[in-house]
Amino acid sequence: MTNFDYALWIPLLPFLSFLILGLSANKIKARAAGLTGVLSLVLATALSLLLAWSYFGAHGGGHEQAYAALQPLKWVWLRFTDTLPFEMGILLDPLSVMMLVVVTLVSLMVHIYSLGYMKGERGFARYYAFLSLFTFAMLGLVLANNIFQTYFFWELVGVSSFLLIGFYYDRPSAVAAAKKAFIVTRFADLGFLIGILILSYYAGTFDFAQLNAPDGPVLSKDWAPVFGGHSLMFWALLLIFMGAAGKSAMFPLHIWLPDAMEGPTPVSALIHAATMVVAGVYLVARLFPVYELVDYGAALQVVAWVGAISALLAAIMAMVQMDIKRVLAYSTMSQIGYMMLALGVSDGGADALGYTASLFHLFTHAFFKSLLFLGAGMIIHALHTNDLREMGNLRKHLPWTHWTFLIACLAISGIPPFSGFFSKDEILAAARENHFWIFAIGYFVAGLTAFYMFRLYFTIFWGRERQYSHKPHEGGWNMKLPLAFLALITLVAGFIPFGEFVSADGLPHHSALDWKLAGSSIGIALIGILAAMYLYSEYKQLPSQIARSLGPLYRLVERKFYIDDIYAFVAKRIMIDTIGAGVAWFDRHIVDGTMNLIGRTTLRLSSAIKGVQSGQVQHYALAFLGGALALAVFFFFRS
Amino acid sequence: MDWQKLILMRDELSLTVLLLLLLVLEIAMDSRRKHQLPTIALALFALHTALGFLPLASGHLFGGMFHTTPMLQLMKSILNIGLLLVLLQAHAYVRSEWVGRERITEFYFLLFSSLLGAYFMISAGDFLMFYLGLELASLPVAALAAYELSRQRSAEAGIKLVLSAALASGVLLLGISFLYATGGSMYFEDLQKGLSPNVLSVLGFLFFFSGLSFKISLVPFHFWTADVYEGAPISVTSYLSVVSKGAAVFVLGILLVQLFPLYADIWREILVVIAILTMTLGNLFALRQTNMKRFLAFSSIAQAGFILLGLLAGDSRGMTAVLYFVLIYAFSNLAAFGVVQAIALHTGKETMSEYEGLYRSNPRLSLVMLLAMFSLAGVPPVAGFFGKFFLFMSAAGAGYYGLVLVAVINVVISLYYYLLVIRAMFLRKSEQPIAHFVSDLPMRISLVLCVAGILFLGLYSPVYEWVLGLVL
Amino acid sequence: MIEGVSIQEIMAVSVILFFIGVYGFLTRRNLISILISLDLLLNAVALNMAAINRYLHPDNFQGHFFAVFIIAVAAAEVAVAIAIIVDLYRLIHSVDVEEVDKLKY
Amino acid sequence: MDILTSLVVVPVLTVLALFFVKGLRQARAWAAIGTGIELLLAIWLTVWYLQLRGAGHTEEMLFMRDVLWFKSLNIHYAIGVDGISVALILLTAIVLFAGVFISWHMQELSKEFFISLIVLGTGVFGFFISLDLFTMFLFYELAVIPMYLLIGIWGTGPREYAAMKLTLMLMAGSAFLLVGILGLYFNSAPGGGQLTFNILEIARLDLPMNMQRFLFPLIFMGFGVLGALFPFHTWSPDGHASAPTAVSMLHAGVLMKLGGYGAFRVAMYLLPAAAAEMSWIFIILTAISVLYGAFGALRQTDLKYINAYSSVSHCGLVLFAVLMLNKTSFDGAVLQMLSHGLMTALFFALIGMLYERMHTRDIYKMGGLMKVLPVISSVYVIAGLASLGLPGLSGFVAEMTIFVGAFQHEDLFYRIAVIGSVSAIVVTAVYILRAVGIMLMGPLKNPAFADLPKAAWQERLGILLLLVPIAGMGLFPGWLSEMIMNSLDHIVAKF
Amino acid sequence: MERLLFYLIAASLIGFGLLTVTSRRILRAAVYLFFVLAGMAALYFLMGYNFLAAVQLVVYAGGVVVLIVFAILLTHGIDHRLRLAPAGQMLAALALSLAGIGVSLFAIFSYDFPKVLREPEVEMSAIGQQLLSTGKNGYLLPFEVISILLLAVMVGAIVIAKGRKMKNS
Repeated sequence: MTNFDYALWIPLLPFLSFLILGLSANKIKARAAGLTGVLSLVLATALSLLLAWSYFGAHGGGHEQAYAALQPLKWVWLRFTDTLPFEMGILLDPLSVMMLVVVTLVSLMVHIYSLGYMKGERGFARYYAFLSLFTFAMLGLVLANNIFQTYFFWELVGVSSFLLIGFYYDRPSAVAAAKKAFIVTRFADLGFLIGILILSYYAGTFDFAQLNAPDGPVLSKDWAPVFGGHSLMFWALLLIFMGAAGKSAMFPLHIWLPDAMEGPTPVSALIHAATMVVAGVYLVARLFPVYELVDYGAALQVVAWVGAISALLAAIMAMVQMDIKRVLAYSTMSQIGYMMLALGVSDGGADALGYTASLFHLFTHAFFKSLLFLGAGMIIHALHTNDLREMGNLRKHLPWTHWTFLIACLAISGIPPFSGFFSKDEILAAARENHFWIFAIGYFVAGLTAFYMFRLYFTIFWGRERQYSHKPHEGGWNMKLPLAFLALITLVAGFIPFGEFVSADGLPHHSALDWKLAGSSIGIALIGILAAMYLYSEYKQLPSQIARSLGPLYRLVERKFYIDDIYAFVAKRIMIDTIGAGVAWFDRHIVDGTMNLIGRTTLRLSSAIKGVQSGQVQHYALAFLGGALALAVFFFFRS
Repeated sequence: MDWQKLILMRDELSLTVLLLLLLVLEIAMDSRRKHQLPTIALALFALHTALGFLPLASGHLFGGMFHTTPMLQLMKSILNIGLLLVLLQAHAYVRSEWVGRERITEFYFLLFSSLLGAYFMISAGDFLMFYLGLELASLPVAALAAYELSRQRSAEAGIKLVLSAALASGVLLLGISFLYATGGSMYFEDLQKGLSPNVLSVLGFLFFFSGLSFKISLVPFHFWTADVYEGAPISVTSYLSVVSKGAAVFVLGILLVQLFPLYADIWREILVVIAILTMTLGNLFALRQTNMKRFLAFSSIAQAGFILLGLLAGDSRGMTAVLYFVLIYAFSNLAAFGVVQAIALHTGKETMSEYEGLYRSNPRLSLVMLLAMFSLAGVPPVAGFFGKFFLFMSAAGAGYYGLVLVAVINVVISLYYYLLVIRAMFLRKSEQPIAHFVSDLPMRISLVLCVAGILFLGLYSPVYEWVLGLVL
Repeated sequence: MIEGVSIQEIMAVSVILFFIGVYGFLTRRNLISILISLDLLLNAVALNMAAINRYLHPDNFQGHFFAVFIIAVAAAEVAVAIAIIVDLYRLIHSVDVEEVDKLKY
Repeated sequence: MDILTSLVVVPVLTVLALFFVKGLRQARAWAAIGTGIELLLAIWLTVWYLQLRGAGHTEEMLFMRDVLWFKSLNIHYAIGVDGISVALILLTAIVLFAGVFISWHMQELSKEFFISLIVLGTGVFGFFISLDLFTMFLFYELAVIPMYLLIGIWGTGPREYAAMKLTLMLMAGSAFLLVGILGLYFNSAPGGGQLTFNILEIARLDLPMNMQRFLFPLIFMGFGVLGALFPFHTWSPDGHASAPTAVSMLHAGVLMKLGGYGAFRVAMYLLPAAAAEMSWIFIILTAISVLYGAFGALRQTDLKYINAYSSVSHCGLVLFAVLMLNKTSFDGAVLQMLSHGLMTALFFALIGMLYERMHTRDIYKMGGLMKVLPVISSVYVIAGLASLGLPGLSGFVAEMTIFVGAFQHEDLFYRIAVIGSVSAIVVTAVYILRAVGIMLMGPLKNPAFADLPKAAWQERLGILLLLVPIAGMGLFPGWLSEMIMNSLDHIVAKF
Repeated sequence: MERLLFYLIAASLIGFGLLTVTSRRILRAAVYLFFVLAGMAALYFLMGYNFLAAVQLVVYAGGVVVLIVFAILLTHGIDHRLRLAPAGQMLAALALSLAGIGVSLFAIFSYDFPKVLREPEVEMSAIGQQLLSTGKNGYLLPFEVISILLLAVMVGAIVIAKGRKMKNS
């Protein structure tokens, strides 16, 4: 058995980097700061690759036995009760190891890329500090061996996301976006927390291993329905999924994600494309046995539908966006919807194809989506704008970007042999087996994806040449290198026999492509691409004409289905302006008013009775005798 | 009669000697040296006070008309301390134009004879002695209240006091006559055996109680208090609020337990009602006062209401609480009056708003006032807290939790107006603050004594144990 | 003891006198007439004391002496009161009780 | 002299020393020395305490000392500490010491200021070490009274009004308390024998139920007023808003803890049966406090009001946890007291610094301060994050312990109440971020604030004193929680 | 016979009492007071308390009334007519007095007084002896105390008077 204790250093290295950068408080030189960040990540990446190598390699090839879930480290961090301690620990299983690789790799790329992208920015050290903090938190989240630890890092991830979105804190839109991101996810986390409370109360443990164990406290019992025809466990899982949906920007908790694009683009690549936003998927996958078995997978149904709807809505919204990053953001949402959908359609069967497919997609998506974002970053870096309408015919100016971007677009559209094709195809296969309508949505979305991605691609790199204030040029090696690296992965990742490593039951599975399905999905992708090509490869009036002819429908989409407005209404009008102001008013006027009234009444009373002391000695005598006689009368009548 | 037993009357005799000595001095002394008289009187009285602390046996004299016990002795000592402080504070006042050189002796003479009256009232073994003590205690004070001849307010205070007091003693006497009719004796010892609750004796008791309540300023028998306190010279007001009231409280406590044990159900009920009325109305009246003397008058009314809580239980612990409280109250209240007097004497200012910014010009005086207010309000760690706490404790011990709650809420109300004084002195700043001044030595001594009392009487528990030991 | 007259009757007389005095105290507008009412009132009590002694407890003279002392004290009271009243008159040239209200509220 | 008594004596001596010094420089030097010694004592006490516990001392209280005070009434000066009091003493010492540095430039009546501040501290220390209800009550009021002067003299805004309101309401609370304490005393010897105020002795009794029913609400409400129990919390916003910085720190940070501690140590511990029976009423009230405070903070524009309402919410959570009657939630309550104490003190310190520089506390008049005052602003953000329960900072530890613990209650009603109060974390996030967003972020709103003085050394020191424990508690809560937990067995055993 | 006399005296007492408190000429009020006091002295005589009657006449009729008359003359014109109190105050006072009378009479008449059988004669010598005795029912101490009281009151009254003269001169 290999000793995996060094796994602790994987999250710890970025944390150290964060401490160094954070405590030096911007006094550190930019170059040193960047170096610290990158170096820590290089080490962490190396460690995690080593770990993955030895973990997966331990079994050798061709084995038929499950990967062991290891807990090399575990200590009680805070003892809630003797039976319910809050532990910190490391859980190594295929899922976490895979995530470890994804997170460190993408993070490393982003760290390197940022050296160029963020060069000369104010708060460069702060940026790297936050980036390190995020990486630490994400790694901690991935390695968590119990649900409370997950929650711990879940929140940390959220806050580092907040800090990074709000990195340009003097930009009001960035501040608003950061706030929105934090508050929406916080709201979702409320569900998560309550879910944890319910789950742990009935299960008596936080530990994933125990929760997922077939003979554990959750799965060995039949939970009687108590509410709405479902058991409490179901509701707990649903609440936990609420947290997952919030982090993963699932409908209807997705509204923060497009706005989060206010953060620096590398941040979007890392957090809002590759890693943090898939934490929800990761969480559901973590608790997959529970989701699968409690109430016969009823919660999983919800997951599937939420994923499907999110995928569809996001894809639709992505078609009309004019901000390059927003298109990518919606695309992210859509793809995560895919992943959720895939998890949701994993039926209780032995091979649970959807589970593997989902995580495979997570894996591939992380790379090509961060590639897309970094490419977008390159463009923004060159043009200083996000607006598609100010772009065009950039393929000559930005060749590296162009080619890598194209690779990524093809990958996401599901064109073989790029990685996205394989994972997406598995998802569709899984969905088809399970639920027709979900499959149909997935299939349709595949076409939409191809369409809007290539809309993006053609608009940027083809189309009309614009008046650029200065000639666009690409960044240095530190920006190009990550692009190249990610593109490389995108090219080859599809051929990884993912099912060999990651599967619902831990056993290796071999998945074969179903060429019938693959063919049709390639077909719809091609249709999408061609449509986009027709509309956008050269400048035409047609797209706007179509938009105009769709009228209200178009507006509906453009206004993001008015979901943001509903939220704004609830948050601003109801929470702050009605309840908040109401409570404030109530407190000032009723509660405080009552106290003041008591005080003032006493004083008034005092003023009112002062006159009794009239200065007339006879009045005093009257009172005196009256008092004496009153006493007498009182006792006469009483006895 | 065994004349050697007259030693039991040590304090009365000593004070009488003092009185006579004053008369002799008045006659014998050169009028140019009259200004030394206050010092002499003070020294003599200090001697007398010290004498009072010497142990003395219990016993009775004159066929039971006079009796003394260590507890009564202690009560007299407490009154002595009160008067001693008053004298210290009056030292500068009596030599001011308000009194005039040729009336100094009389001032002391009247104060001492009033104290003598209080002694007899406390030590009385029958109604006659009690009545005479009462009158001896109050009539000279009426003259003292009117002492500032050129001020209408002073005369007004005097006439109000004398008329009200006479009416009160009339009612009290009517009550005594009814009690006498049913109980068959004026001697407490015999009367107690003869008394049992019936229509006439209850009426007598109620009249008697009302008359005595007048002296303690219990609501609704309190109306004279504020006017008299305001109009009288401050020394006299101090005397009234501490010594007169203290004596009356003591007597009430003694008589309720010794003479009216069979009426306990009745007087408990009355005390509850009157205590609530007194505390509450005293407080309500005090809330909006601006004149410091008048303000302190109402405050002392409210304090009297609190004292009643100690009488309720009717046991030694309650009596101890009362004695202890009065002792503390004497120090606290006289500290307040001392400051008021010092300021009035130097600046003629008596209004609360004129005290604004006092701390910045006269920090020490303000600190004394602060302590006094805190002690009166019953805030730890000063003595007033302990005094009140033990009063409440004794009432709670007798089961009067509701009353205690009312009382403590009243403490909070009272805190409001005590804080008003502190607010004026500490929080506010003034355009024309009272200029810095230094009081005369006796005043400063008295204030130091008061502060020492306020600070240590509570914390130093042997005092309480000592009082308890004497009461038992 | 007065032949044929019960104690109740005498006490009734003195009580009535007492409250006549009270009435006077409460209604007269002049400090001196208030003082007169007070004397009425105190003497009524003295009468009561003496009568009770004579009728109910004739073994000794407690009530009788009490009455004597009440009379003496009442006289003293009058002396002090008159001194103050005269002083007040000198200050405000009035003995009207309504004028004596500078101290109030 | 034993170490606990010196905790009270050192401040008293400091006060005495302060009476004789002149000028700001001397005064603050002496205050710093006195409170510094106090802090060292508190640390020493903590270490020593842990050593003793480690060495197997399992008594309920350590460092016990009992001096008969009023013999005939059986009033003792009885002191002793367990893990809970040790933790709170440490908190008090930290906040007090930091408070001195935050008030470094107290120009007006500086000597008097430090005297009052330290008198307040004396009361708090005395309260936490008391095992005798009488002394406890004495110290309780001693801690409250200086507030009047502190707010009244050195406060801002409607200071006289606020000071008066605060003092009167707190004193009114102690009125109920007093009656409750007397009730305990007179029922402390059911079989005859000597009445006592001693907490440990009363705890051994099984008081009759009807008496408990009568006393519990009195005592709980009495302490609840100081613990900002709805609807008796209204002294808090005005009081905090008007108080000078160090006073707000000490008051919200420490003094309000007296309420929670007292409610726990006296009401719950001594009257367990009534507590169990009547807790639902107060659960409702405290749950309202939690949500109400949070919602109340949403719309405030004055920083201090935001923080005051936030304190209502957080302190409500303390009482809420106390009522949940199990070990974990008790532990959480104490942790929350510590956590809230530290971070609210930090908040007020920062607000004070901001106010000193800008002479406004209106968040709408600020904006973009992050650029101008990076240290203060960053720390403000951290404090805010601690307040909304970010993991790695103290708030998370405390809140999670409370939620998990409270949720262990068997009764469904209580668990639903927990869910209700958990919801406050969202609202907390909203008001914290709102303030941060408006005040610190965005472009600089007022050009006059472009070059405000940076944080001075004493300010940084004050901040650091509070920030380090916040982070320390957030990262390594284990030992603290264990220390508290170990002291809870006796109390939990009563339920 | 005595009974008739008593009723006569009682009636005059009450009558003159009423006149005392209602007469609008103050000097007359003083005179009516004198009549009341004299009536009381008569009752004392009837009861056999001659000493008391004598004291009453000497101290009161002789001293106090004269003092009052002097005071009246000092402060009023001879034919000064008093104003009436406000009606409300009169009414209240009347009600209060009647209530007081009612309550007291109720108590007196509902109380069952014991019948005293033995009725010793009042001996002047016994009174004298008791006045100076120190034992039970001895009145030496009160006698001494009242002398101090009178002394104090005299001092008080004089001091006020003396001061006034000083100021005037």
